[in-house]
Amino acid sequence: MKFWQRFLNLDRKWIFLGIGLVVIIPLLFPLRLPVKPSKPVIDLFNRIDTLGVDNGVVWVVTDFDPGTMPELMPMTMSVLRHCLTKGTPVVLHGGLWPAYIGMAKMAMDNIAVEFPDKKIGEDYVFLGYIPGVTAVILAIGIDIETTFGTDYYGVPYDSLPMMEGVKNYEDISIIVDISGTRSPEYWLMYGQQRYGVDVGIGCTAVSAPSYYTFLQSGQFVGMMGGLKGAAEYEELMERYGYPTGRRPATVGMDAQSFGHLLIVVLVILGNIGYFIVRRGERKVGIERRKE
Amino acid sequence: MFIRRTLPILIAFCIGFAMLIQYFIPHPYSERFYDIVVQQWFITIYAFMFIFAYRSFFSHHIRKVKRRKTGYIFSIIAIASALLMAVGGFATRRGDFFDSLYNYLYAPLQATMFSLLAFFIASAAFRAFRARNVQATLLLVTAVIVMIGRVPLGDYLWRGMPDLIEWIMTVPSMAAMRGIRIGVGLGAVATAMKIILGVERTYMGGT
Amino acid sequence: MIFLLILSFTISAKDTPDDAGGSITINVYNIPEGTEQIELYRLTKGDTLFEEVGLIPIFKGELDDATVTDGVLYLYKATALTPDTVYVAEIKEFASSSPEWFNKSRTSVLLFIALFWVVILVYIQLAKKNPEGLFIRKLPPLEAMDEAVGRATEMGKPVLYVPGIEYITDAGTLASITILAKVGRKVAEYETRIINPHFDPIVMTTAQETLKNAFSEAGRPDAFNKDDVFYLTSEQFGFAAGVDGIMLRERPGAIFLQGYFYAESLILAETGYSIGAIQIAGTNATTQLPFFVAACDYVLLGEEMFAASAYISKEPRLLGSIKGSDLAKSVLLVLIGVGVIFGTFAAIKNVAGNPVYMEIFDRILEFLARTAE
Amino acid sequence: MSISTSIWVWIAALLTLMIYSFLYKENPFYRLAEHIFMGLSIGYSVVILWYNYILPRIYEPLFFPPHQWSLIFPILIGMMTFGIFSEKYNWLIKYPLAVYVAGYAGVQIPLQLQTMILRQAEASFLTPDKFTSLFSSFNALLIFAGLVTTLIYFYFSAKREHGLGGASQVGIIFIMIAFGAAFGYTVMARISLLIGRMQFLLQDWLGIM
Repeated sequence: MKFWQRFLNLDRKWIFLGIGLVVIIPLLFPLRLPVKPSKPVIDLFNRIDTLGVDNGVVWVVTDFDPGTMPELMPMTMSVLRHCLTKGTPVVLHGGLWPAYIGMAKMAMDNIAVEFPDKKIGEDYVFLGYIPGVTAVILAIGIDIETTFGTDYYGVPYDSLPMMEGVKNYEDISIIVDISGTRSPEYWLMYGQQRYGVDVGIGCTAVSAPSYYTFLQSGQFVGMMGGLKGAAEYEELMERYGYPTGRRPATVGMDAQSFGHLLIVVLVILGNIGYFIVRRGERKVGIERRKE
Repeated sequence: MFIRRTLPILIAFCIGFAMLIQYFIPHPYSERFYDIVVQQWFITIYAFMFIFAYRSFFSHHIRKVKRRKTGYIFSIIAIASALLMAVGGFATRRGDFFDSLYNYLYAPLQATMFSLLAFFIASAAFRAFRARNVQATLLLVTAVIVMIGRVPLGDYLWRGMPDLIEWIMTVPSMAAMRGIRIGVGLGAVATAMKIILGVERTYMGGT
Repeated sequence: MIFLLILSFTISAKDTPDDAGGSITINVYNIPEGTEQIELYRLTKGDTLFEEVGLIPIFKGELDDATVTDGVLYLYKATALTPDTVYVAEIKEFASSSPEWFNKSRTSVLLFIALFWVVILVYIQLAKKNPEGLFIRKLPPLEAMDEAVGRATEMGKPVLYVPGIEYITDAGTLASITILAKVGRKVAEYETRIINPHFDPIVMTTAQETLKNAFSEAGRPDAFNKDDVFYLTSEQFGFAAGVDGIMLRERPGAIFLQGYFYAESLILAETGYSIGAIQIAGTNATTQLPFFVAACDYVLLGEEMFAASAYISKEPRLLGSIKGSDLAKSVLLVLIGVGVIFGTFAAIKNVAGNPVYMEIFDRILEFLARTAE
Repeated sequence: MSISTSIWVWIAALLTLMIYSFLYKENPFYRLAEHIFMGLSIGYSVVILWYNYILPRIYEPLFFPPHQWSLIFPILIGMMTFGIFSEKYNWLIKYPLAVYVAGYAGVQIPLQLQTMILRQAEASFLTPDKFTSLFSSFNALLIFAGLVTTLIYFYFSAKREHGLGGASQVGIIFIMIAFGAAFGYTVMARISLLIGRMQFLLQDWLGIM
């Protein structure tokens, strides 16, 4: 019991060190545990994969900020790569809130480097932030040109060859909302419900559990949840021969596995210690709280 | 007394009721009204509340510097960083320099701050998450299953793991989430109604 | 199949219902087999030429022409192109658009709101007449609050009350302020000290008022120290670090984490646990509840927070709304229950192929679907 | 891959390490990084507020034709916020709060009612298509039981006796399973963030990955 008591009072720096190590070591020496795609991710991948050139544009939205970037940026990049390689026209929309445009800009800069022969305005388009949140979603259903006016760089909408004939949701094949916020619910309420456009999402692991309701009801086409979801999408990209960049999500999966394992072990050990110590205290008649 | 107490409540009633009724009137007048209130009024007032927060920030740090409180040097740094970002943004009209500040200072700092939680969650798992009763036990057991099952390791240990997780998420977990949502939703609607009726006045200082 | 072939390709146009005007809904029926695209044309009254409007999606057979002007009369024509034939359909009478003053598709929502409202008002009146008459069940976390304050007093330690990091607009923050009043009264009674750090200046001023009143009600206005209610910072992690610091320095005997929390919930709950304080948490942030349940002694789960604030204050307005919510829940349960009965019924009858039951069932589903729209 | 030569990457890496130094203990480097972050976020929001709200929504409509003079109203109401700085006039803040809080309350009621309540209830009806197989029937019934008992758990105006008590006991089981799942997912998200930062340090900065 003494041992356990001391063990429970272990300085938390050791735990911090442990977490640091189980994350760093697998990153340096990967095991490459296989990633098995789950149904929501497969559904989303297939939906985008079966799109032709003239099925309408894919509309990718970056509703996240640096706080959730590690989970959501790999998803954004995968979907963009998927579309560009296939030749499906893709629009990147810099989010419904002002703070998220920086993330879209970052993704755009990466794309420019990775796909030097794809032309902005012809193969892909970058639309900036427009205030209004739900009003913007509604406005896209009426007329995209009057809603945005220009692209992020100030090029007038009618000078963007790719957007010729793209008027409203009729010309959008799917909205892919990559989000660290409640925005998927807004796209659902105002875009999907009202205009019938398909919506697929990428979200953080924190919000994934609450979106299963909408997946089950078929309101979302598919979903990538957290870094695992991003890794599953990368896995599918790889299987079908698409470029995957450095596969940041897949590379992180081993670290994710071992990180979880350590936390599970900590929960179990902590509870074993707790019960042993508590039983001991009961015997001696000490009340736990006044220790 | 009237302008201090009664009038704000009257205004709250009028605007709240109007915004509610607006939802049921599709006529352009009603839509125009909605546009003006949401796009002009709300956003303008919202902007002022921001200004209020800025003032709190600057006055807090300036006071520290003036009084030479311990660590006032950090307050100088905070003010300087704020000015750097703001000036950088305005001077370059959100150009490359502003982008770089965002990409290489702001973004890494925010992401790192959040990632500290990974360490704290581990420490909390060890020190504070206890199966102190049946409920907490159930929570911890489910959490352990999900933690192992949602990563490739789980799939590696047992092939049925991913399906089990999908089942937990789509059946028992979803059912309860739905119930909680309905409850919280009803609570929010009831609170909103009380605000409009002026029976809930806590937000005005309880008077 | 044969029937379909002899039915001819037709078109209809009507003012789009429940809208702000400026739109006419066009439907096409009996789309010929093999149709590749359907084009829609429009003739404005007084003009001579048809102008092209756009393509009608084949799978929907419906298009809202949102480019019309209210009050102007239009004639519509649609052409369905198959590889070998062009089918043409035209409407007989002119159509026009106009805005509506009431959205009929939302009637049931309006009814629901009106009923809910009336129920709450009625219950508030009932509660005013007889506050003891409305029963609200006991909530263990609430019972534990007095005990926690008492325990802190015994140990000669202060009480820490964290009101979350949302603004005053949040229902959870409002409930937290009411709970603060209760805790404040107990603290004043026991003559101990309450520390109350804040994230938002406006919530802070409200809390100051509330605590001042609570101390007066307990008959100890002099014991209230305004400096113990203070603004910390509006930066999430800065706030968490600041509160952590307070916990480690002041070693409170009881910690109340009541309000809306985000990711910092875990940091606060863990530090609180590590200093051995009794922790009573409550939040309407469902994503943070798991951490509180795992690390705190008592937790008010989501809606329980609202109920708790009603229970404490025994105020008619709060009691009334809890009763109202409960009644709404009962109604929903009945609705879902009816859905189940009919669903099961329909499932059985569907197999037997009884169209009458299916009809009833479809009607109900339709109504509910409309309600939810 | 080798160590980065970009000054920006070095700055980002050093700031990251400064934040992590907090794990050892509170120290001046952490406080430096923390205060830089606090300052930057204020500065960033000033820029964003200006370019996205004030410039297009307030400044331009007010000072350029066609002038929207009606904007003066909300500006005056907004300015009442400053009343809070004075002991005597702090009641002024009730006006902007009344407009903002009550206005939002009005907007929120129908939306909450539809998405959070009615639609969720509707999705829970047992329709024939949910009984296609033995397993799906079982699931449908389980979801139904979970929803009903959860709702009963949050029923406050009756004593927990007889059936109600039992039902809410079952309800709390479902609730705790949902919390457990959410807990697991949140752990996952936090670890992912750490992985992201480590990837940055090992890959973009040190180039050893």
